[in-house]
Amino acid sequence: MRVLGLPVLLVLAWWAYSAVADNFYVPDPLRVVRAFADTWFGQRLLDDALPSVGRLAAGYVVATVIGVGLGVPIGLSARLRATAEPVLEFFRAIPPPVLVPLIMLLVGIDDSMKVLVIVSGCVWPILLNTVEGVRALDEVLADTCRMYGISRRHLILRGASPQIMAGLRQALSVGIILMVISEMFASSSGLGFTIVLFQRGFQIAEMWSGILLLGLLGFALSTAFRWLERRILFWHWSNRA
Amino acid sequence: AQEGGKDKVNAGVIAIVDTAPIHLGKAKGFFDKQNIDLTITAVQGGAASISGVVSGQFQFAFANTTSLLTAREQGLPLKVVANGVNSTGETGKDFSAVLVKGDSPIQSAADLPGKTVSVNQLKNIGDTTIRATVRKAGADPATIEFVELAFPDAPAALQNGRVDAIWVVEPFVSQAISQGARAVAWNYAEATPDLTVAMYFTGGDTDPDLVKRFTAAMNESLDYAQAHPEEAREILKSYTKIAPEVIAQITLPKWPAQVNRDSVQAIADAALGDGVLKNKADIAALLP
Amino acid sequence: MLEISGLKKEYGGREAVRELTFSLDRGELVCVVGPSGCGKTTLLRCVAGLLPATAGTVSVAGERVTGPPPNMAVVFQEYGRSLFPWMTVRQNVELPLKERRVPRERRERLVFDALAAVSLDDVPGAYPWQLSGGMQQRVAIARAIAYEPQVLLMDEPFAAVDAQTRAELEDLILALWQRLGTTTLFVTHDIDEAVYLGQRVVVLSASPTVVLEDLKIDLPAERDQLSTRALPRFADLRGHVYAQIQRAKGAR
Amino acid sequence: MLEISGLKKEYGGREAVRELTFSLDRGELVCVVGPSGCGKTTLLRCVAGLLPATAGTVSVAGERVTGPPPNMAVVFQEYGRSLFPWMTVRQNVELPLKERRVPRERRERLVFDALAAVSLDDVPGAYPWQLSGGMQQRVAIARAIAYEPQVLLMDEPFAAVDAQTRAELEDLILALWQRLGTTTLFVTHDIDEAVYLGQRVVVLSASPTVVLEDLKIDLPAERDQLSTRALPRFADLRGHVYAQIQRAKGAR
Amino acid sequence: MTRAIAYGAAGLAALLAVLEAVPRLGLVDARFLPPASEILAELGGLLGTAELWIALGETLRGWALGLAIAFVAAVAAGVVIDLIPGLRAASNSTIEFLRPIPSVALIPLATLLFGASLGSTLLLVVYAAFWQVLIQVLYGVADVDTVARDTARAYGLGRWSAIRHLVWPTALPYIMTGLRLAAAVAFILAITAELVIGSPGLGLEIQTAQSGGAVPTVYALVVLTGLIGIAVNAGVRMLERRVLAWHPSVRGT
Ligand SMILES: Nc1ncnc2c1ncn2[C@@H]1O[C@H](COP(=O)(O)OP(=O)(O)OP(=O)(O)O)[C@@H](O)[C@H]1O
Ligand SMILES: Nc1ncnc2c1ncn2[C@@H]1O[C@H](COP(=O)(O)OP(=O)(O)OP(=O)(O)O)[C@@H](O)[C@H]1O
Ligand SMILES: [Mg+2]
Ligand SMILES: [Mg+2]
Repeated sequence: MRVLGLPVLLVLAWWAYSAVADNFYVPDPLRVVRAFADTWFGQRLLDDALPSVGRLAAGYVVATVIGVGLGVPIGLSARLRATAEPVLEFFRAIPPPVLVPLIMLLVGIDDSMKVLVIVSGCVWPILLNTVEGVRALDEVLADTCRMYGISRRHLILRGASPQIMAGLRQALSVGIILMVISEMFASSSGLGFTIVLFQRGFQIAEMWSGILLLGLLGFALSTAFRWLERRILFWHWSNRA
Repeated sequence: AQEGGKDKVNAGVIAIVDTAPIHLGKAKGFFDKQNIDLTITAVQGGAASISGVVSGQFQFAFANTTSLLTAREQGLPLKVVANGVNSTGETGKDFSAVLVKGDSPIQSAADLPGKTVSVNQLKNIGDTTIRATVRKAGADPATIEFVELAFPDAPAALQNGRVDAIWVVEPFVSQAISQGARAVAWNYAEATPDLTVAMYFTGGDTDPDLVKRFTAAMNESLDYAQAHPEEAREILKSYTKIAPEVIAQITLPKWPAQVNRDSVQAIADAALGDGVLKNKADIAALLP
Repeated sequence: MLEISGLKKEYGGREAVRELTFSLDRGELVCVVGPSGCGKTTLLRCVAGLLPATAGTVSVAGERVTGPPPNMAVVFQEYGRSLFPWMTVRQNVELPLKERRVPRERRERLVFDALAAVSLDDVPGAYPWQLSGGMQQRVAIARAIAYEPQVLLMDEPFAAVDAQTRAELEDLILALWQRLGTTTLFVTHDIDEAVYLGQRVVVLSASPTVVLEDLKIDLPAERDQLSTRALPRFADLRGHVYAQIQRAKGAR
Repeated sequence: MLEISGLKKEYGGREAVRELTFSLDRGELVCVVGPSGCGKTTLLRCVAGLLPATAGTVSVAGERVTGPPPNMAVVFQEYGRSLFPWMTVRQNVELPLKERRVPRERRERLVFDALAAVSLDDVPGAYPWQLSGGMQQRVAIARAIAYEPQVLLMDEPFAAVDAQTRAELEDLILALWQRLGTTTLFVTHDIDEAVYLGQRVVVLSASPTVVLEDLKIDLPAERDQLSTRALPRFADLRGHVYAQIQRAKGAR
Repeated sequence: MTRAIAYGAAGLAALLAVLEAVPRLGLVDARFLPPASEILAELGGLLGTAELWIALGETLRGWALGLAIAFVAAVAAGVVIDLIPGLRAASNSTIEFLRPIPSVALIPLATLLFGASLGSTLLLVVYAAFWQVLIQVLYGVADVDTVARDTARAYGLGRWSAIRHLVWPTALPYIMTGLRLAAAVAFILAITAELVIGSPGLGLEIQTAQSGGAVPTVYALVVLTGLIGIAVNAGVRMLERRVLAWHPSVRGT
């Protein structure tokens, strides 16, 4: 009841507003729901939603491999860290969307461009969190490993995993944003592209339905992520029952 | 709003070659003469200028024919007030072309089916006119794969072989040709004679007197630009970032004061056939 | 068995430990006490080969220590941080043996026995964070026992457990030591504890640290929380060490 | 001064404290000991009015307690969490007085005296985290003193400080209590500490909790860490309480 | 410390060297990736023009205004949600649903509602930054230590005193974290709005430079956004250091 109360209230407020204000840009919820069903239940789901999600997954995985792969050595070596830090800080500070034109120049306009745009944004939170996580490995635990001749591979990834997961979580929201942005340039399919197409064609209800779909996608992904995180970090204090 | 006897007007206009007349007209004082204090705001594309007009940010704006038809179809109360820009109508000497790499096997519009062609916006005037051109060349455009690529990015994509052909307008036509690209179709010129590519328009509830004065100033600007191409080239330096040596080379469009109704009708019909529009367009309601 | 001679440690030019020389015979249990910050942890980390000394040497069974020696186990004060939280109790105890490639059967035997010795054989599948502080420290002790070290080092292992658990753990250490005869160096700042546990008590001065006294504890070998602590001799020894440390602090 | 009668506390239907009845005269210092988890903290929170009792009453100076009474101060075990880390030592001590609208001059006097009493008058501008554990606990004590309570409650205040600091703080409490005569209820699980500090020691059973014994401590009023603890009578009392608690645990 | 700086400088130098060498050696067409020296020279030149500073001012205005609105709204919403019993549970699902909606999904809406103007930038910036701060505020106000709360009660602190002396300082580190995250996100969104919708600012400059095929200018502007990003981050960290002098994360360093 409580869980549903506020959303219901919000939808009602929307309804009331659309009925009273008769704003061209705020269609009533029923029309949006109808547009949602018409637009997304069918071919569009395969042609636009799936490729989007596929590119997001690909970019996310590549970013994870690069981020963790580079983050571990950088976190372990103080010298490497000192060398790389300013460069990393700089690249991280560049807003990923401005890289889109550059990436387009360098690799073209096909799917690899979109995946690369997603990678270029997702990799930083993962990389920096991995570096921090590895660097902040518990000293007592590290000493324990040395004393008992336990190889450090038992320690590094597991010990840094809470931080790495935090990075992955940030990367997920960055990834969704970049998925949309990459599709707003040089695209012929995808959720971002479709929404922009609706906007250009002034199909307002359809456009809202796309925004709604993106919301649902973001919500589903973050729910799935939380589930996964609970499984992986079952031992961490934040997940102890 | 009346201030010092002048109406303040904000116009949303894309910063491209096509819109030189309004900039020139402002510089020449044609708008002042009509008691209009004109501010020109650079916008990104047709959608931005249309929504700017609908939301009241702009009193007048510039958008291409297809965008206007689409918006009208969705029920937006737009009204054209002046012509914008026309094709020169001359194959080989227009401001819009489909280009291929110098060594490409594509020789003419008829070779385009089955190939990848870039346009700046899908479901807009570019793909509609290209399809019409291909049809006129006797081929079936259904198998052309259109992809979206902003004009500036297109020449590089063509060079790298990312696409088979690109549709661009000036200054990119001259630029790409000077770098070895070859034109295979002049889609504006070939699709329909004397195509009206874009127009100036306003929203539903603009003061009719103001509209009249704006139209007068605009028409004077168009005529002046048409008559003084060198001044039109010069004004480009003030609002675009096109290099001066390129400005000297580019082909300028035509700027007649009259909208070519037949060409608008032709575009509307072609768009209906391609599924860009769903219903038969009411041209009369849109045009003055 | 364990020889510390002329050990000196500077941190960034500041002398923390000036000169420590003492040794442990095979099978001895020696306690080290000293004021807070005098360098007890530093000493222990040098002995464990975790920290290079500035000067002087440590040797175990005649071998000079340069890195963690193979037959040495350490129980750290921070039990909460020395166990792997993502491993169960049994996995924690087993890991060093696995790394040493002890055959499976023998490994299981050792783990089982060690857990039984600390009365934790009923919770092998629990994770460290599901246990109380005292239980966690017992897991760390079990890990050390299962490792079968020749030398066992403990750094204030009971500093953070409550008094009752502490008494139990003290008796556990004594019982294990008597049974296994492991050479044990026990660092604490609790004088009572040092006197109660040790065969000898080494009293350190405040930093820069030297050995103030190497005191033989002449209490009966069999010790008991109530009767031993009630002995007048216990109060004597306690008072003696207390006075020494007060002196050490005052001299600072 | 402080009367606890028939106090009962259930947590979600589970009985934690069954029935506690005892009282403190004005100016008395009474220690409460009991096995871990027996409900000492629960008792104290009920007395402080921070937790409603399931049954029974607590009254202070004849007034029934329903919320935190105005003339009572509490020193919590977790000194690290009961000081506000964003305030300096002096601000921490001053805050309750400000809330009470004590005039500025008198407030400064009180804060200064309290800090002097715990020998912290040299660091009023320091933040809690710049102090050692023992010093932090002294700040908490200073805050309680400056508040000028009629009744002072302490919940295992020294559980987490090292033995030497602990001895010092114990003597500090004794000195302050003798000087100010505040009625004090001191909860601990350390039997030595209870016997050393208290005029009486109340021994609690394991949960569900009742009073096992209310023991008068017939040691000389003047106490001293070394000589008092070395007294045979001290060992007797200590042993007696220890046996009681063992019995309480066994009976569980 | 000086060693770290030396290593860092070496890292930057290596990056510049690579960026210089790659186009010069012809590994990448210099038209698409100009050498580093050319980019930096271009940047130097741009910094001398008034246009650039105006664009920069536009971007920073959108950023600062949006961030401020989002920050105030989120802190207020967070405190209200904490103060009114039951509201937290009631709003939980809504927040969890609205939060992951990528703010760029609103780009079409912003285009339609405000066109290419500050309004578009603000809509995107505020939406993106709001959630970052709100979530942190909610964590923060829920994190008040139970012992500290008992202390406040035992020593007779009133409701407002408790908020002022206990809840607010407790939540402050979280709020600062939220501010830091929000500042970065807001900057990204401000640039994105300019780039995609064409609101005035640095993003629009990049877009125009690109339309004119001025590749070195595009690179120079990208470098500039990176430098501003660093400055924004450093600025918030400095603020954090001042406000949270007592906090472990700050006092350690
Ligand atoms: N990593 C370090 N860098 C610099 N100084 C250090 C370091 N570790 C310890 N010290 C200093 O060396 C001295 C001894 O520290 P150590 O931790 O060995 O003392 P301790 O006897 O174990 O104290 P405690 O009883 O409080 O644990 C202290 O003055 C301390 O400040
Ligand atoms: N908030 C609570 N909810 C449920 N049970 C509780 C709660 N607080 C305490 N208990 C239970 O009540 C009993 C008494 O707890 P209390 O903390 O008072 O013990 P204690 O004597 O202070 O123990 P210790 O010496 O370990 O501090 C315990 O069994 C505990 O599990
Ligand atoms: Mg130590
Ligand atoms: Mg307790």
